[in-house]
Amino acid sequence: MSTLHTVNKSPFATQALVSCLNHAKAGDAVLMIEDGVYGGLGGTGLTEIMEEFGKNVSLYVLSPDLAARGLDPKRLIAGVEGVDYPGFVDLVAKHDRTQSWL
Amino acid sequence: MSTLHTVNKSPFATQALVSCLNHAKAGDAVLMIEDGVYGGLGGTGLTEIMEEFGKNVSLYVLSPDLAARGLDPKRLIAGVEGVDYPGFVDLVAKHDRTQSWL
Amino acid sequence: MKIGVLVSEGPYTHQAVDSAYKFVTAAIAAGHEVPRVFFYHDGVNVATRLSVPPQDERNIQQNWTALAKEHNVDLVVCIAAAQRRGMLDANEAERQGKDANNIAEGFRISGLGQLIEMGIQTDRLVTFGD
Amino acid sequence: MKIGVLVSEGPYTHQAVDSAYKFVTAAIAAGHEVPRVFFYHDGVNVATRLSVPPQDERNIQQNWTALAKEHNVDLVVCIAAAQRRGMLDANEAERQGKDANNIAEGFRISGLGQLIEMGIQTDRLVTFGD
Amino acid sequence: MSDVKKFLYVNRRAPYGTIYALESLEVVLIGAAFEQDVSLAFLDDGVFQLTKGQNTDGIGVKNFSPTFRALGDYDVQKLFVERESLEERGLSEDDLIEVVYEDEDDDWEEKPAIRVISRAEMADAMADADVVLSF
Amino acid sequence: MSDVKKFLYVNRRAPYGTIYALESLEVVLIGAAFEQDVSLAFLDDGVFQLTKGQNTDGIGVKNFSPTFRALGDYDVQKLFVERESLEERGLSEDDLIEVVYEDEDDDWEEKPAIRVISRAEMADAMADADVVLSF
Repeated sequence: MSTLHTVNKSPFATQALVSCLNHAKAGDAVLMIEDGVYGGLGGTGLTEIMEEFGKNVSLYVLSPDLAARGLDPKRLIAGVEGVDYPGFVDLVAKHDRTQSWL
Repeated sequence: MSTLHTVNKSPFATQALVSCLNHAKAGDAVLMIEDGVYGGLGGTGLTEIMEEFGKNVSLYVLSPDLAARGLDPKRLIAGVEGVDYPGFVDLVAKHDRTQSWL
Repeated sequence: MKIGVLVSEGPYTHQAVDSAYKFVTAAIAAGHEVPRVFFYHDGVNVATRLSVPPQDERNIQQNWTALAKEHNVDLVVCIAAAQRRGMLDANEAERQGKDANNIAEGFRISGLGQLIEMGIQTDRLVTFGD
Repeated sequence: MKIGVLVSEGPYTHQAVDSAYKFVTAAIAAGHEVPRVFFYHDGVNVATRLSVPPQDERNIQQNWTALAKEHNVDLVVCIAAAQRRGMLDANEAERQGKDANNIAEGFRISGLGQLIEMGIQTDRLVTFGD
Repeated sequence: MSDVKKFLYVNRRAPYGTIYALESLEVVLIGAAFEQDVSLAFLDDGVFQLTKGQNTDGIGVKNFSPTFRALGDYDVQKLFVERESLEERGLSEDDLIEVVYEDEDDDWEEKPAIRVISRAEMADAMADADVVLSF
Repeated sequence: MSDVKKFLYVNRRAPYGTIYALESLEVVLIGAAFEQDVSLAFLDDGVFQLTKGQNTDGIGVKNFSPTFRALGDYDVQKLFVERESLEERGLSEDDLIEVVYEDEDDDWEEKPAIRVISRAEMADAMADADVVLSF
C-alpha cells in the first residue's frame, strides 16, 4: 500500500511541499505539478533536503509544466524524474490512493 | 515618506510576511489582516524575528480579524498593536502609499 | 480502472482545471474510465456558458462540454457552491426567482452527495485545486 | 482624502472582498472619498446578480450595490477579466452573441484604463486580493 | 473492496481568510449520511479552524465554528489534530473547542472526538485512508 | 501632486500556475498609454516570469512570455529584478529573456530594460513609487 502525493505550489512561496514530504512514507511517490515543479530545481536552498527525502520517496515532476516554465530538465535535482500526462495517469493507477497538497 | 504594508496570509503557510518585512523600511508600518493576523502570535518560531523587525517597523493586526479567529489579544507579541477598521483607514491616510503583499 | 476527479478552482485564474482536463484526457486514452468530474468551490465557475476568452486562448468550458459528450463523462456542479457564486441552470433560476441562467450544456447541478458517491464508486480520486 | 480600492478576488471564496467592503465603509464614515472600486481578476465575479447565498450569510453583491447607491461609488468591472470569466452586461451579451447576462445593478463594465485613471486621480490606492 | 470505505478529510487551511474550511465542513455533514468510515485531519494552518472563542461579528462573515460541535450528532467520531502543527503555532489542546460523541459500544458515554496525535501518527492516518479529500 | 505619477507593478508570483502574471502584464500594456512613469518589479517567484525558453504546448495554456519582449515598444524601460530572489532559486541573469528599449536621449540606442538589483535597492524602488499595484 502506497500513496501518490501531488504538490502544485512553489516551495519558495508556500509550505505545501515541505508538509507533504514530512508526511510521506517510504515507498510513496511525490509528483510536482504546475508551480510545484520548481521544487525539483537543483542549486537552491531546498536541494539538500529534497535529496535527503529522495532516498525514501520517489520524486517526479510533470514535464509539460517544467517546459512551460522554461526550465531545462538538466536543472533537476539528481533522482527527480520527469513524467508526461500518461505517466501521471500511470502513477495514479500504481499507487493505492492520491493525496493532493493544495 | 513612508509606506503602509498589508499582509493577508498566514506566515505559517506562505512567505508573504517575511518578504514584506525584508522590504519594509524604517518608519514603515505593517498591518496584518485576514489570515495575516497569525503573524502577530507570540510563542511561535517567528516571534523572535518579528520582535527584531518591530524595532524599526510599526506592527499592527486588524482586531476584528483576530477576534474572528478566536485569538486573545494577550497572545500578541509585545509591541504589536491592534487596530479596528477606522484605525486601518487612518493608517492608509497617514502613510504615503499602501502596498499589499498578496 | 475507475478514476474520479475533483476540480476545486475556477477557469483561467488557476491552472488546476487545465491540469484536470489534460489528466482526464490522458486517463481515458490509457483505457481508464472517468465516470464523473465533480466541480466544487470556485470550480463551479468552469460551467458558465457566458465566458468569452480571447480568440488565441483555449475555451475551457467548451473543451469540457466536448469531452463529456465524446466520452460520456458526468460533469457535476455542486449546487451549494454554485448558489453562492451565481451559477444556475434554468430550473434553479426559476426556483430562485432569478431572471437568467448561465450553466453550459454538458454540466448538471447536483448535491455534494455526488462527490461522496464518486469517492465510493471509483478506485481512485484525484483532486485539482489551489 | 481620495482613496481608490482594487478588489482582486471573487466573493465568498476569499475574504478579500469582505475586507474591502468593511474598509470602504469605514473610509467613507471617516469623511474620506472613495470615488471608485475596481474589480479585477476573479474580483469581477462579485458583480453577478445571480448568486443565492444561504439565508444566514451576507449577500456580498447586494451590499456593494447598496453602498454604491448610497455613497455614489463607481463600481467598475474590468471587461477583459470579465469576458474570460463569463460576466456580461446586456450590451456585452448582445455584442458577443450570448443569450443571457448577469451583471448586477450598480456595477458597470469598462476597461483597465479605469484602474490606471483611479491610480492617477486618487491620493491612495489599496488592494484587497489573495 | 469492502462496502465501507475510509474517508479522510484533510484540512490544512485557516478559517475565514478563504472558504475552504467551511465548504470542507459542508462535505463532511453531507457525507455523514453515507455510512462510511469518516475521519477528519487538521494539520498545518488547519488546526486554527478549531480554536475556541471565534467571534466574527466584526468581519461580517458567518461564524461556522459551532458547527464542529455538532459533528458528534452526525456520528463523526475522529478529529485528528497534529501536535507539531499546534506547537509551531504556539497553541495547545486547551485552546481548542470541545467536540464529543456518544459511544454506542460503551453505554452511550460522551467521549472526546478530538484526538491530538503526532506527525508520524498523522502520516499513518493518511496512509490508512481509502479516499483522501483535501481542502 | 505632479502630473506624472510613478507606477510600480509588483510581480511576486510564478507564471501559468495562476493568471496573475498574465493579467498584470495586461494592465501594464494598457497603462503604457497614460504616459506615467512606469516600473515593473520582479521578486520572489515573480522572477520566474522572465525565464527563457518557455514552451506551453504541453499544458494547453497560452505562452505570454514573448509579450515581455514587446514592452520596449510600449516605452516601458524599467524591469527591476531582485538578485537575491534569483539566487535563492538557482537562477542568474543569463537565464532571463532579453528585453530592450530604444533610448531617445541617446540616439535611439537599444538598451537592456531588465536591471538586476539588490533587495535593498528593490526596497528603495518600492519606497519611491506613488502607486503600487500588486499582482
